[in-house]
Amino acid sequence: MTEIRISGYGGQGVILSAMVIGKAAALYEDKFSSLAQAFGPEARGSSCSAQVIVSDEKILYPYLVNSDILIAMSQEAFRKFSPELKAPGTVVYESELVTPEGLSSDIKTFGIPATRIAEEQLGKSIYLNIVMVGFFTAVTKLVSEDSAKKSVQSLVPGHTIENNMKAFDLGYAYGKKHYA
Amino acid sequence: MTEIRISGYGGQGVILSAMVIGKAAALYEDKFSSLAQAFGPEARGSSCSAQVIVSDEKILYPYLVNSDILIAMSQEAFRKFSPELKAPGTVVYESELVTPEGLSSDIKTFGIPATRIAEEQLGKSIYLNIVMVGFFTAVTKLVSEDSAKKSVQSLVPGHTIENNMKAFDLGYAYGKKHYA
Amino acid sequence: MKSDPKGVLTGVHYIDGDHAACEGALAAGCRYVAGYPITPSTEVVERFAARIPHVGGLFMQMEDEIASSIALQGAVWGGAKAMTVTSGPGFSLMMEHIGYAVMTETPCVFVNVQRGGPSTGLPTLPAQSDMMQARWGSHGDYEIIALSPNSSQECFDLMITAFNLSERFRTPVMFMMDECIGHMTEKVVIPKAESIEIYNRVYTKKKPSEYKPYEPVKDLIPEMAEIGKGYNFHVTGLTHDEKGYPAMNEENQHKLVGRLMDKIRNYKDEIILIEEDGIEGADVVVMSYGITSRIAEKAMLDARKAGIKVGKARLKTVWPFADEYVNKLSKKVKTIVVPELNAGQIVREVERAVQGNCRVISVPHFGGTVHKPEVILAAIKEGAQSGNNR
Amino acid sequence: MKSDPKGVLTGVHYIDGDHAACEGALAAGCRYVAGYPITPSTEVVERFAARIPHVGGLFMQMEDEIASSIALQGAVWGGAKAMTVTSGPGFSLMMEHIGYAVMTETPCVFVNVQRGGPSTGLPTLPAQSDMMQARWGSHGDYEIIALSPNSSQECFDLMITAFNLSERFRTPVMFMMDECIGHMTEKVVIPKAESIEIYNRVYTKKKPSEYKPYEPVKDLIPEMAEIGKGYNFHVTGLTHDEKGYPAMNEENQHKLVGRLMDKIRNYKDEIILIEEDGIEGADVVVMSYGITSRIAEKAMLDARKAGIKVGKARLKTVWPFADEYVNKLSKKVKTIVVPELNAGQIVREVERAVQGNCRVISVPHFGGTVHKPEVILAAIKEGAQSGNNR
Amino acid sequence: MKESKDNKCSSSPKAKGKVCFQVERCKGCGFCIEFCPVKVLGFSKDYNKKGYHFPIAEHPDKCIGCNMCGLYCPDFAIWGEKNKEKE
Amino acid sequence: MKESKDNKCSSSPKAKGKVCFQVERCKGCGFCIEFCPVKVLGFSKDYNKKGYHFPIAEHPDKCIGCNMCGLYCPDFAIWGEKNKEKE
Amino acid sequence: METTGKHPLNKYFREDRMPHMWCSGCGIGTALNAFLSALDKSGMNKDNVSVVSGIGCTGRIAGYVNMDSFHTTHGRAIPFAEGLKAASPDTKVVVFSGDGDLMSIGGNHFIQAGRKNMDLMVVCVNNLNYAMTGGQVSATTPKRSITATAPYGSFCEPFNLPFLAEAVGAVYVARWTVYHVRELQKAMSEALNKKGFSFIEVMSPCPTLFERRNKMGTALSRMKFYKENTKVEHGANTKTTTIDLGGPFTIGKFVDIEGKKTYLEAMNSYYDETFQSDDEYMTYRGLRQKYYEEGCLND
Amino acid sequence: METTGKHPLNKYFREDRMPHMWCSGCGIGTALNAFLSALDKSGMNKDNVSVVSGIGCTGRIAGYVNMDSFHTTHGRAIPFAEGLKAASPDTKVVVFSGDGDLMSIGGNHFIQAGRKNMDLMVVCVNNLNYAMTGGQVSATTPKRSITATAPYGSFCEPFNLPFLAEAVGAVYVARWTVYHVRELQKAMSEALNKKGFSFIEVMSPCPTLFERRNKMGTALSRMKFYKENTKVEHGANTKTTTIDLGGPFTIGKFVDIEGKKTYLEAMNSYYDETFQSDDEYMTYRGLRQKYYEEGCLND
Ligand SMILES: Cc1ncc(C[n+]2csc(CCOP(=O)(O)OP(=O)(O)O)c2C)c(N)n1
Ligand SMILES: Cc1ncc(C[n+]2csc(CCOP(=O)(O)OP(=O)(O)O)c2C)c(N)n1
Ligand code: SF4
Ligand code: SF4
Ligand code: SF4
Ligand code: SF4
Ligand code: SF4
Ligand code: SF4
Ligand SMILES: [Mg+2]
Ligand SMILES: [Mg+2]
Repeated sequence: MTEIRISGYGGQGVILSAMVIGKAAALYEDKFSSLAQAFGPEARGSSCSAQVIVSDEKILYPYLVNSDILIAMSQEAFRKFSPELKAPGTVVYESELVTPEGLSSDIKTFGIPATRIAEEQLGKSIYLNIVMVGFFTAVTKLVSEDSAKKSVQSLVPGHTIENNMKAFDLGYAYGKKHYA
Repeated sequence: MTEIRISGYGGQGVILSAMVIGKAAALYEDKFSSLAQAFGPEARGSSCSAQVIVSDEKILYPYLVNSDILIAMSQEAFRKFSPELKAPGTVVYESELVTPEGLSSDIKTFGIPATRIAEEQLGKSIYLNIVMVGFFTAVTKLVSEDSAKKSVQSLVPGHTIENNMKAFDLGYAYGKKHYA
Repeated sequence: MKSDPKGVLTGVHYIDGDHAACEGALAAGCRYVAGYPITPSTEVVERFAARIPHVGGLFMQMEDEIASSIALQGAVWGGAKAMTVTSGPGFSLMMEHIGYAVMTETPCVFVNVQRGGPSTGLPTLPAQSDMMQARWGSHGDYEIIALSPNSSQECFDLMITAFNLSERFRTPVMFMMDECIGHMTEKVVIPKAESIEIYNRVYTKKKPSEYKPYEPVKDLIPEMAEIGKGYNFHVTGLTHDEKGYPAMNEENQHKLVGRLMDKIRNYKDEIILIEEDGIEGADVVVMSYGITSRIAEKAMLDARKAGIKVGKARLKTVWPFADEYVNKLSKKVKTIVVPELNAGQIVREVERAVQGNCRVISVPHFGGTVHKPEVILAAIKEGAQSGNNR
Repeated sequence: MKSDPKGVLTGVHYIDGDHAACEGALAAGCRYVAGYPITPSTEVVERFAARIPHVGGLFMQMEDEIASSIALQGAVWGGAKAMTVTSGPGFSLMMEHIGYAVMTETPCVFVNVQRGGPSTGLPTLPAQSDMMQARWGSHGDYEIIALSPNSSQECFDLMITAFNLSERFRTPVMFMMDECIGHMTEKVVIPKAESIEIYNRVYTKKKPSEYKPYEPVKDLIPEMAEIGKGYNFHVTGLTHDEKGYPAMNEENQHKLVGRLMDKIRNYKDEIILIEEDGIEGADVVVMSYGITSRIAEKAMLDARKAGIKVGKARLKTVWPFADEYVNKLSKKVKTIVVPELNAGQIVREVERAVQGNCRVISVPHFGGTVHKPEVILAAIKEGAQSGNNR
Repeated sequence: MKESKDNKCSSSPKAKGKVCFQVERCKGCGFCIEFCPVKVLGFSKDYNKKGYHFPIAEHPDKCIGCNMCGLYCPDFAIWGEKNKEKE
Repeated sequence: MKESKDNKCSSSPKAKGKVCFQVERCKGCGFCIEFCPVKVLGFSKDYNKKGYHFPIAEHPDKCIGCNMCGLYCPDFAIWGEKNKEKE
Repeated sequence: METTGKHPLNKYFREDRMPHMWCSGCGIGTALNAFLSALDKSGMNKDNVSVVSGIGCTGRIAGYVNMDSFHTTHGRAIPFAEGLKAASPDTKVVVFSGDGDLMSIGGNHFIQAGRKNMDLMVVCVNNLNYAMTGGQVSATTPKRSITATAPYGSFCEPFNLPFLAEAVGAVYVARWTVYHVRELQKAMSEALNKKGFSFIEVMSPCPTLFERRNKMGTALSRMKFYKENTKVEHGANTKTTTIDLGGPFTIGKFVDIEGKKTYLEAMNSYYDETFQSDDEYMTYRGLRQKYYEEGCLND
Repeated sequence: METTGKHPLNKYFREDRMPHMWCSGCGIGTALNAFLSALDKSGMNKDNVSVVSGIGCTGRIAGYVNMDSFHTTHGRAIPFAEGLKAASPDTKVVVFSGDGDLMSIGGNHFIQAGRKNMDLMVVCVNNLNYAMTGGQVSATTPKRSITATAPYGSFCEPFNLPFLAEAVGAVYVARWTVYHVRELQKAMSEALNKKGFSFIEVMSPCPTLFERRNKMGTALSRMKFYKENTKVEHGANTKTTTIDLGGPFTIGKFVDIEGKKTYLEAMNSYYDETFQSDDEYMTYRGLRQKYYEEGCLND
């Protein structure tokens, strides 16, 4: 069982990234996966997070207890959620928004300037979440590239598929290049 | 225990007569008494009845089962409620509105033209109910004249006390005169 | 604290339960009623509307029961003792705000003069079929206090208890009458004001800076602050902390809801009122409440005449339910007979508490009138024969 | 009868319980929803609002939950299969009309995605604390059907069952989800329309002159008449006779309310759905429903690893309660453990049914999150040690 | 459905219309009597079973069958009909 | 009550007024900047702890202390004051 | 005297439930009479007309009409009717209820349904009090009126219903009294033929409670009062149609608007515009079985 | 830069609850700001002012003001406030809530309280949708607006709130936007000093939901929109104050009536007239302990 926390601030598309990962595992691989959102009206406009659990067995307990993987797209999110990481564990982070700090040594970290990549290569920072997912796929290998791409395709609006696929590829390639 | 049904049609002041009798027993004599009204929206504007139970012991069962006394101020009411009379029993009736019929022989009947008395002697037929109560008091002796009069006094609006007391006396005198 | 004589109609009266309940409320210090007419409860508010201008206070007929059930809480926070009055359909509409009163610990009284249900049912005829609703009708977990009078006199007396308990425990109290009691006229003795004990609201004497609106002070109960005195308190139906601020997480939920339930559960002994007769040595005990307890008593007396050892335990307090009491009882008797003017509601609680120790005979009745005493008598007889550990 | 393919989104999906419940309703033939937004149920109606123009039907956002809970019944009488969707506070507002649906035998579904209460409570966090309210929240006597799914998939599947039962028994069905199930995204497989069994409304084939709207025809259930076909039928929430006319007296009350309760009570076997595992030979059985049943299962698996003989009985149907089932069970096991996301609601029913035959351990939790599996595990362990006839 | 057998109509050969009664439905409000434009109606001395005085056609020959009585009656106890042959 | 320690004010000796900030409350909506009548304000390059760019006094000397910024701010993060001595 | 047939409206009410529950001289019967007469004249098939009532003396109307009829809960006739109409748009849905029901507890449903132009004919029998429960103050009770819950007289401004109805967008607004039987019948006919939210206020005596308490005499004297103290003013400014206790008031047809789309019409035209193909959106026609039968339900 | 004191309004809100929950650019904060500024200027003792809210983003206002404050249930702020005011007439009771809360679910309370001229100041933050629950259609959502439950656009007529408020008898009716901070503040001051049912509609962006879904840009661009697309017209006929999606609209003070008795004033004057002696009726002044203390409560 792998427990993943995806976090950032509102507007970064945190939930969608979580959906992509969860759906890839549940529908396009032979796995179980569940996704739970952290709700809370006090959270309006501030940090935002989702939990994905991927497992070979039926998932019974719906929430993440300790994360194996933390995807952090904001420093605040990193600060909030890094303490719940297991050791060994993994942090996948937006390298221009997050500076990982205070992690124990058996936690692997993978950074990518996803916002800039999205902005520079696709003209819109909103694709950062899918860049992150591509990167995540490459560095964690939790789901296959193929499954993840199918999942992206099924989840984004029709007219954005092309850009989102590109975003995924950019992130994936970045991961392969820097952390292969 | 004495069970009394007071009945007539809407506007005759059935409930008030019942109140007078019940209150006389409960407050001005050393008795228990309870009064229950028959409610029912289907009854709008048609016949109207109340039940008074007078007893030397605490009253537990709230409804009348079989009446010892029926006060009937309309033929419809008489027809409806005379079957529930015990034998021996008593009927006190408005003699110009009710013709007692089909009663077993051990039922005593006492009639008074209460409406006419009220109209002729007090100028208003609305006092018929208290005429009936006076009459009832005289012929049944269930409560004393004194108690009944106190009860009338306490229940009718201030400016009508005089006329109501007269009404009571008229009924009472009629009873004494015709059924002494 | 003694009652304010202005509201006390000292004397002997011949009035029905609805009227007596109104007088009880006035004697208890209730000076605000928000209500909406509904048979068979309307007489309570009609009398209040007629009486209150002379006593000093307000009756406000609202646009519906929802408005009534929240306006009364506004009035309480504004300084009044207050109640609302209704019957089945209106009671159903009040459910959301019973929860609000529980959550905000607003002392107040909800009167339900029960009639036949479900839905519009039998508007003018008696039932006792909202007893479980009184306990469970609002969403979420809570405990409630519910009292059930069985005479006009008790409509008066127990109403004072209802107000006192509501202030004592800062909780809404359900006053569960029925159409028969509400519309039955009997003698009611209203004592002098100085002999009526009133539990008055405990307003904090702390300074605003030291005051926390939801900090339990005594017996798990927080003190109220008077409006307009600079306490600047906050009241919310959200899960809140001791400051009264929204604090929406498991921890505060546990603390708050736990306390709200415990403040009643831990004081059951003080709250539960049971009228007993002939329990010692009884084979059968009839357990009932409200109008049905009178028929039950008649049946009991008849049964005794027939030589049966039968006692009564009448629940003046129906909620919180007397679990421990019933459990103890169940070890001493063969059978507990539970007649109710419903399909069998409180008997479920009895069964739960009895835990198989004795037999429980439910004597249900869907309402529209009261039980025939014979039916209860038959159950007593049956219970006397069989029973005990089955 | 098979499902109308228009409403069936055949395929494999990754959606949360709220969305799956919506798809279940569409697959069941629901074409009308009257609703009012409230967290955490809103997604159900949002999805319905988006889907229904394409499927053919209506979503009407009403001015409040009261309007929603009666508009849906209007729609049913107008020919639709319909539901309404809400959470705690809105559910409380719907109580009056749940009674109306019961009394008028209007088949429909009420969805409650439970959140923490009482009152506004914890709008975004899970609880299961409206379970008793689902049974007792409306005034008067009645029986109700309440189902509780424990996964996205089951939100879909069981919703179809809910609609089918509502039509089969002409009764409102409560679909009791919780925030956790409602907001948890999982794989959901939606089959082809032709493999989905639908129980369609039974409209009378009698001539108007022979038809009585409330005459029980089969299994105590009357047939409905289609609107506009000359039946000139009358529907009322008053106690009524077989013609549907107001008939307000004890006799009709007894007949009508008795039938309304019996039509559910007598068909418990058909209605009660329980998922069992490892009951035979178990010392301990964990009885739970909804989200809690998943935590309970985890605890059970852990307990089995520790060598404890423990089984599960998951209530997919919570109401009518499985009294007989539990009573039988209580004679075979040492302990029944009942974890719930509330202060202990259904455990009361278990205690009642158990009648002292075995030990019952309540594992309450006021909500805001789910149980820790360890807590349930501890109860299982305790139950395995002690127990049996105390 | 229970068919009332107590329907009666006025029948005056000279009249333009007739007025019909179902007296057991009547509650004696007097609307018909008051608002008959040609004052055909008056109260009976008798009571019906419910105890109400009901209307009777005191001047049946005046009736024009206008059905104003029928429109006013809250109890569906009276109605007017035009006499076909008279027109 | 937690006392914010992060209050800062502009202080330009020439200005008619000063503008004060409690930056940790700011959510970066830009209302103050846009609606300052004399365009005193601009966005900081920095983020506050919540991740928002907050306003700074780019032209403190222009400030007239009118408190329009204060009235617009939805977050009570800014306000203007007249400089007494200047009037 | 000759024995003859039936009351001409017999088929419109449930004969087996007669006599009805209303008091002697109660105006509700006359209001119902006007409605049934209008229906009779309209030539409509009554099987396609449904009556929806709330709770109250007036609310009992649903139980007397020999049509598909719904006696709902107090205050909720309108939302029930909205659902009914939505599922069965071919049915003419008539809401017939009291002032307390529609305008006190039901006020929100009234204004919201008006706003959305729900295709309902709403008839409010205004007897100035809550009669069924014994005559309490309602949202239409004039100031100074004595009622059971305002025993010394009401001191609140009542609603002026035609004004409120117009304000929330009703396409047809009229007020008549039960004295004005012909005009009332005509108004009912017009409303029966009107699409959208139409509203008729019927001023009606409640002699047993309101008139008695306020010493206004019998039902008959109240009818005469209506005759003498009303002024017909079609198209009157509804701001002026207030009612004072014992004072004269304005009656007539105040509003009659053409061409405003009903809720369902607005939805259909909006969606037809929004969605391109029938695949995406098929004009909504209702949910009665017959639509399915034509459609794809494998029934 | 010098370190200095506090925000001048600090004492009016609960500092320990800041920052508040509202999104960046949410207009609710500015509306609250205007209210607190007005209160500050009014010279009133804030201890004598209570704020009552329902549920919603706006409803959270009660939790932030440092006054006696009540966060009630959804739609029920007005009846709660009525009870509060009734028991404590010396308290200035301000209802501050959202369009969904006050005008959808709470519509009946609004019209009935207006009718009775309850002495309440009602402020409605109209962000054209139910924000708290994720942006669904409300009774004020303009036609064609996209919302969570009208994903293809709304096709229903919305309420024109100033018109409705006037129709039900409000003595003070104004509409401003959160762009119009000075005017809004002034309106709040006026309403704070007004007796009777006063109503202020505050048009406010909900950038997170309404503006985003309807592609109206940021909160700031919406503020500029308010600036450029509003026309101030005091005393405007409220029939003309409708709001279309993206269209210009009228703002200003529309109604300001003097001399209408509030509910309690009407009651007191009516009873003073009806009852002869103080024995029968003492002018009602409230139910707070102090009245008892002066009176006969043996406390
Ligand atoms: C929820 C609810 N509240 C109250 C009642 C009681 N009730 C029945 S009818 C009625 C008022 C009826 O008044 P109106 O609508 O004016 O009708 P009328 O009897 O005057 O024709 C009331 C308050 C009820 N049945 N349900
Ligand atoms: C009885 C009930 N129904 C529904 C809800 C859910 N709910 C909370 S706030 C809200 C709408 C808020 O809209 P509005 O009043 O416009 O306030 P905003 O959030 O837009 O400021 C709803 C429907 C609730 N809390 N209670
Ligand atoms: S109008 Fe009808 S009820 Fe009235 S008197 Fe004439 S026939 Fe009788
Ligand atoms: S039909 Fe016309 S004329 Fe004849 S009795 Fe009736 S109202 Fe009079
Ligand atoms: S108005 Fe307030 S929140 Fe917005 S940018 Fe300026 S200081 Fe920040
Ligand atoms: S006080 Fe006035 S001038 Fe100074 S920054 Fe603020 S808005 Fe600009
Ligand atoms: S009480 Fe009034 S409204 Fe009801 S039936 Fe009698 S007269 Fe008519
Ligand atoms: S969701 Fe909208 S109304 Fe709510 S805080 Fe955010 S911007 Fe404001
Ligand atoms: Mg009325
Ligand atoms: Mg809003």
